[in-house]
Amino acid sequence: MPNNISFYIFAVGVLATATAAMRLRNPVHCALAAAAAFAGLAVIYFQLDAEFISFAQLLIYVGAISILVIFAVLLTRGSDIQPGVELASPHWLTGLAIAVLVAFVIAVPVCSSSFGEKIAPKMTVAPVKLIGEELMTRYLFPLETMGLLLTVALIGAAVIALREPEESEIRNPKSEIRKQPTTEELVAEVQP
Amino acid sequence: MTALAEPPVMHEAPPSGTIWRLAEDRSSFAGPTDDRAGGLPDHDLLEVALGPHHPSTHGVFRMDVVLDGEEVVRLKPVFGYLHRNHEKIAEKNSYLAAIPYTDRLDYICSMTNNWAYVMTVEKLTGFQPPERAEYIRVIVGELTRLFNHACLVGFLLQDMGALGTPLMYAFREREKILDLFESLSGARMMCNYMRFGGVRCDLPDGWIEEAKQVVAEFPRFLDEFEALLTGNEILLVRSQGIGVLSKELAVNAGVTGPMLRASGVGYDLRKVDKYSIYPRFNFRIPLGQHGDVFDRYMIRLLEMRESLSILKQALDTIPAGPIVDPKAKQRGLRPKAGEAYGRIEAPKGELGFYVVSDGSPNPYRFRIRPPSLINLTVLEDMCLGHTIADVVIILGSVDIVLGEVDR
Amino acid sequence: MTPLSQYLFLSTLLFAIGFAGVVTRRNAVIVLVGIEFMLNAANLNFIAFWRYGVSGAAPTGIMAVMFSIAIAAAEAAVGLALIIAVYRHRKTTQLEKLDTLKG
Amino acid sequence: MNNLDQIFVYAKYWLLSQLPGGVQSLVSIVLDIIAIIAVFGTCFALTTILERKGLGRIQNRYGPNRVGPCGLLQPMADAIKMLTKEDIVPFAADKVVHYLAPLVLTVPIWLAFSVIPFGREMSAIDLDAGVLFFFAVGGASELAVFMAGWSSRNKYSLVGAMRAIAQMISYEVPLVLATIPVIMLSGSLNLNKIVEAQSGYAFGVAQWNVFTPWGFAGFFLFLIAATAESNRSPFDLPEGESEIIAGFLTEYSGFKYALFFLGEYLGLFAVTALSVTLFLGGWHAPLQVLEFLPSWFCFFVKFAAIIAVFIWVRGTVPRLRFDQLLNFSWRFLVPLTLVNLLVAVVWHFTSLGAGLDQSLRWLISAAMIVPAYVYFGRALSPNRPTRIYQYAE
Amino acid sequence: MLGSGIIKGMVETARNFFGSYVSRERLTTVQYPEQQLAPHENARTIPLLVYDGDMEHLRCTACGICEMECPAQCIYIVKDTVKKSDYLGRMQFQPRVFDIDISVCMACGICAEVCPFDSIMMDQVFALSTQNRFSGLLLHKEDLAKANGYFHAIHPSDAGDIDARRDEDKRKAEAKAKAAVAAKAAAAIKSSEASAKQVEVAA
Amino acid sequence: MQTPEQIKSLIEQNVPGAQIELVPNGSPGGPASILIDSDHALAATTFLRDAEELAFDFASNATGIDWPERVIKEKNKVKKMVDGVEKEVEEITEKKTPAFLETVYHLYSMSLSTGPLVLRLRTGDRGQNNHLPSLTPVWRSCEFQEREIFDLFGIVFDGHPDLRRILMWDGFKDHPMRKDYVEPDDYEYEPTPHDDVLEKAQRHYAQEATV
Amino acid sequence: MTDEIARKELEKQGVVITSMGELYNWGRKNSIWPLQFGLACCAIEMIAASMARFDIARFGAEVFRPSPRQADLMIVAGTVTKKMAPQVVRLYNQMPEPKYVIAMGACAISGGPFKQGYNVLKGIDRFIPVDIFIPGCPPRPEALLDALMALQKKIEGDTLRGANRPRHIRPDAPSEFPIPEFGEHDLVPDKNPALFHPAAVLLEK
Repeated sequence: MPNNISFYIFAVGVLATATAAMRLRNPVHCALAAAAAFAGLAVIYFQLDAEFISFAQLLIYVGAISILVIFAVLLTRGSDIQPGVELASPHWLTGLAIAVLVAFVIAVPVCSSSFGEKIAPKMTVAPVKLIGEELMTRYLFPLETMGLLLTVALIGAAVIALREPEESEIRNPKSEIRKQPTTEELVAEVQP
Repeated sequence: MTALAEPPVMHEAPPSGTIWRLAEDRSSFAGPTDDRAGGLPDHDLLEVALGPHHPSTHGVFRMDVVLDGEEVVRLKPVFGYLHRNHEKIAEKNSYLAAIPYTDRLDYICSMTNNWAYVMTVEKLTGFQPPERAEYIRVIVGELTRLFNHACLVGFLLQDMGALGTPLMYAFREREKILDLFESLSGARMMCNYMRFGGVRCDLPDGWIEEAKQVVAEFPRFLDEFEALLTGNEILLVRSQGIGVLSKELAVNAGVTGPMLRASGVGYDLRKVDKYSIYPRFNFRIPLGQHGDVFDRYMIRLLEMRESLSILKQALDTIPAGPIVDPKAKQRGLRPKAGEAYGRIEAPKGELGFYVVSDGSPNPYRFRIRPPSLINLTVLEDMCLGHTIADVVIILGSVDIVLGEVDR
Repeated sequence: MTPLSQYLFLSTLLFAIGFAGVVTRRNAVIVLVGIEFMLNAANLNFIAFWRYGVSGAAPTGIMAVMFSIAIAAAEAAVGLALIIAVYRHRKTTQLEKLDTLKG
Repeated sequence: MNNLDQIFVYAKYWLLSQLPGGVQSLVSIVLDIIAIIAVFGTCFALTTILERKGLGRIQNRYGPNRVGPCGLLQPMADAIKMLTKEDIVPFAADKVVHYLAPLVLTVPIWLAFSVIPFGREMSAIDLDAGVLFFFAVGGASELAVFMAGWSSRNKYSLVGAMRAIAQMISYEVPLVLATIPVIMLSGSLNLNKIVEAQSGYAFGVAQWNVFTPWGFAGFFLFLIAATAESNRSPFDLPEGESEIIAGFLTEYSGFKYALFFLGEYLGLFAVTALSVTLFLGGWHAPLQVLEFLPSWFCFFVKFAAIIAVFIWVRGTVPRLRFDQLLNFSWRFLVPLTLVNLLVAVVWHFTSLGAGLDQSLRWLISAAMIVPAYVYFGRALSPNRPTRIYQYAE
Repeated sequence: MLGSGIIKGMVETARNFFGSYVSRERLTTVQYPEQQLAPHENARTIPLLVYDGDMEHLRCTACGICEMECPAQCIYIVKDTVKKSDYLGRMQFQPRVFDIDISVCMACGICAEVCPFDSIMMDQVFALSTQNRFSGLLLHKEDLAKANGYFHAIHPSDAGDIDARRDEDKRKAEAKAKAAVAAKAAAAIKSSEASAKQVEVAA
Repeated sequence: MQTPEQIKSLIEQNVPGAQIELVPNGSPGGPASILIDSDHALAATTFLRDAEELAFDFASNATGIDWPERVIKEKNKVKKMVDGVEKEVEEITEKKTPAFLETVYHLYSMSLSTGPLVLRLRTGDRGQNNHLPSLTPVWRSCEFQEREIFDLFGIVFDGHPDLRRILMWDGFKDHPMRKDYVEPDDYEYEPTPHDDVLEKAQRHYAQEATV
Repeated sequence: MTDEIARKELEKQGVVITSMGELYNWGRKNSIWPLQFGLACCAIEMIAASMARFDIARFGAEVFRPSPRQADLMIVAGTVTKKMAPQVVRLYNQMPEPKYVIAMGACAISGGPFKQGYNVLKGIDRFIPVDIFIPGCPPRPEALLDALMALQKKIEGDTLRGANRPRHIRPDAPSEFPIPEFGEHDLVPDKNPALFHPAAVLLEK
């Protein structure tokens, strides 16, 4: 089944790039791999007939968040790629063990459930219009809240990231222009 | 973008008595501090070397720029990539042999270079060029000024990223003038036309008529040029208020030519030194008020119109007669020991030659005072606080030719 | 057609990868990326359950994911701004060095 | 007439009918892809040569005219040379990323063409969220530009890439905002439906969006934003030759450079095609009397006209400075597109049985958009008095 | 109003675009290999050596003035060992070697200006590109020598003036020679007469 | 404009201790130049710039001249008693001038439209004693020109804000505009063998043969 | 022979290509993108050649690339000083193969009139291989067009196999050349002896 095969291809791709994003040394590579993982997820959403979400995922995760991450990496450059610096945190082994445990804990119920046989029903409604209608009716309040949240977040981010004025540190070279000696001063210099 | 609707209005003012007046505060002459031992903010500085191969440095010129973000905090010009030892070569060769080398100084305006040099040697020897030769010199000199300014505006727009259209139009007109030069002197660029006490050959038949036609058609080109450029909002916003040069600093730093006049100092050697036969012609000196890139651009456009007026007068009144002083000697010239400094108003500023003779057939000391180099003294002062994109157009507005800067 | 469980496994693994990244990496920016992976794993669950749910029902899963994406965007913006602000002060993004609340 | 109009559609179905049913859907996709690549590949080749020739004419010269008839084989020669040129990867460069960048740029751009209706019944996929899809795949180009600039390990490249990203992000906002009125008033994100909504003729003239006040303003705002989005002059700062050599392309040579070149032109084509679809009625003929023309012909005429305008602008204007570029987006384009949104709303509600005269609707809309234009235009550069030049005698 | 300046500029470029299809003034290209501009009579590129008649009658006398005055020092002359008679009948040296290194020559024309024998003149060829740095750019006497007819073709008025002057010189010289011959003859007659007289006296 | 003599006396009045010499100029109508001792140069030039009646605000040209040690032979016709008869005899006197480097400044006034005033400064010799005061603090226009003089002539300007080589590269050792500068031997000796080049070539190839 | 003529005729229409090698040569020769790089006086004439009167664009060569990575042709237009020479060599090294060099003007060929100068490199062929030399000071723009056509002819004549195949497809031939360094008096080395073979010296007089 082509759908099935392509799902596995993309699933493996997503997992591989996500692992790369978590394991690579250079943070820029991590960010790029993460972008690839997000794009792969978008394809999987598309296969699930959620095309609107798929495009939104591309637009926001690949087009915006990845770029933000890259900018953040570049703005904080130099702190992580020196060869001497340890990549992982000191307790990485414990962390990894917990992660495996978590995966195991979630995977067990999935295996034991009957989801394996569940087959998707045939889609009948084109969802984009539906989404719009739902947003404007049932989800109007959350939508407004989300708008507010985004606005606040944007302003907040801008305020946090604004460079604090460091007047005391910056010496403006323009204000440091040497004074031109006057005739008297020069004469005095020459004739002590 | 600007809300400026109509192109700048030109307006005549009555001639003022003084050329300029020194302000009381003289603190701005000294350059920006050269503080390698600190003094610059230490965060996020980016050092960029623009050149020597860079599309906008007009040849082989380098600027070591230190950027704070996009803002220039230090700029050191580096010269010498076209240092061709003009002075040394001229000191080894005869006086006559130096003339073709002067062509290659400011290789856009060979005629005015010739002129400055032969004028200096005339001062040294006392040769007196005849009237017709003086007229021819004025005509070719002003033609040179025309296409130099046109090309400069073209290059400036190229630096602003205009894909060469203005430059193409400028070169279209330049070709017409070069045709005139070629039929007169035999070469397009390196004319080697002037001689001590005159010029090398007389005008060919019909040359005056051709020149008159070129001069008559030129204003139409200028109008088109202005329609294309002067009102363009992008040009205005890119050039106004950029690279401001104050009067005081300009004078103290020896800036000359259109750049000085854009800063508001009406110092034009054609009026001040009254050399050659310029006092006979009626022309004006346009002055800027702001001293920024836009003023330098406008001053050049306005100067072209004045040059056209000189050309019209000169072409109408050129007398017949000899073209070279009969006393003058070209080959084997051995001036008496002495020295002379001659200077003319070249299109780029004051071009001076300083020749010291010790009585031998070659100059003992041969010095070129290049306007381009000395105008660059204030480059850093003009660029500080602007961005790299501005640096490029500020440099473009200075009008340098590396052959002259490095010699 | 792919069974639902495959999506859930994918989601589980993605979550675990993200989690592992969060707990093992030292660079704050990468930790943030790990958090985004965990969010995405949840989103995938929402979409999958919606898709395999009752046909023609209200698109609740899609709605949840939409809001989740929006919140992720806000989170990324604020989080990264914070990291940059901290970096300005401390010249590092190493998390274990950022253990005091003093600026 | 109808035959000519649908000739490509019929040809495709005839071809499919010759094949066994199992592979038909696959072959259909492949055919669509081949068609898009062939058409826009040719467009790319033609545009490069016609641009060079057109710029030549603007500049009083011929332009390339010696390779093949009238110089039309010039792009082929360029392609052969580019393909066979040595591919230099700088020693310090990040090899993998350097290699991937041109692919990441070029591949998604092709996807964008799949939702554009090039003629009646002629769009590769009829996506419900077509406009969203278009912008979503466009997002990858930012990433590609960053990858190119960063992996080259060259100051100019990095500066160029950063400029490009900042520019693309800033101009995506007005680009999308200029699209929104169209989506609002057509009630769909589906590009086919948007074209559908612009069908019909009033007094023999088509009812395109551009013939409404919000559409007219929106069209120009969209075009300006599109110019910037595709890095064309006067917004070609990322490659500003006079400042930063060739921007993020500085270290690219040979085939990879050609791919970037291709990607840039494809991006230009994509936004142009979108602008035709959104504002110029897609494949509809401009006048009722011209309806006999094949729909794809109408589409490509409009397409070519807009490309010509891009070339014309490129031959005329200098480049903006970077801060001016961002200011222009945030202080001029974004507010104006928001005002335009308002105009569209007013236009929409005045038509709903308010019984207003058509000219009055125009007047109201103009009264909103023109003062805003003048106000924001002035606010961009205050205090610029007319200059006066004096003469010293 | 914002944008008016740009639109004005665009009108200007559009005028040039459409003008290029109708007006020669707006399409100034000369398509080089097929079309060529008529060279100006004064135009100069590299030097040439003029000969009258055949190669044996180079006007050059190997005097070395051009070699000395050449600012770039690109001329190299070696005198021949035998003298030949020139157009005035005077015995002159000719150059055995006359090389010009056009990879150095700067086409200033000073050599032509200082040549007292109207021998070295300026050519108008410019398509001199070569793949060979040394042998391709060192022009020998054979490459430089051009017939007077060629010189007439490129610099008609100069050549005319020079020829007229040379003809005049030649005529004068011939007249002088004739007069000299006549005088000699007369003197010879006189002297023979005188000697005859002496003889007579002696006799 | 004041004559050089007047200017000389004006400086002497206003800058106590300044020693000024007038250097004549042999060219027709050329102005004489004034030679200032380097100790008082800065004060004198500042005075020249700031004095109301002089106002030399514009230093157009600054350059150096190299004067190596020279023997000037002067032929004088001297009346002498030779063998009791007064005869005019040509006598050759040899005058040795010591070596020095010189800088020349051409000053103009933009506000008064006067000029030029030619100003000279001389170093003690061409070796160690090659220091001169920099006039860049007085006129910015000297900045690059003095760097150039430093580069090509080797005059060290005290008080110059940024005295580095300007035309030649930093590791360069010579001062090429000096009269005794020897150029690097890098001709290929072909195909312009002029006499001096020929000679040089023969030496060069002889040398190469031995190596 | 008639074959040849017929092919020439067809080539005028710009279509007929008989082998891959010829296609390769045809593509290379018709798409020569110069490096945007001017040194001195000749650069002005080079610019003039790209301007309306002469229009180098007709040959498809108006695409002056500012970055050496995208350029095919380096027009060394003007005097190469010793201070500039390392840069020129570096730029040449940065260009991808196949790359060509035109030495435009006397100065670039041999130092020209400035040959006597102490800071002037006596010919760029001391450090990089030059394909075409254009004498003149400066050469007319037509001369540059002529040289471009000569270069095209040279490319056309390239065979891809055999002993005289062009440098860029010979594995033993270098594509990068050592960059000279600044010495105390001169460049070190002052020429690349592997590259520069002056003709036999003319020592008589």
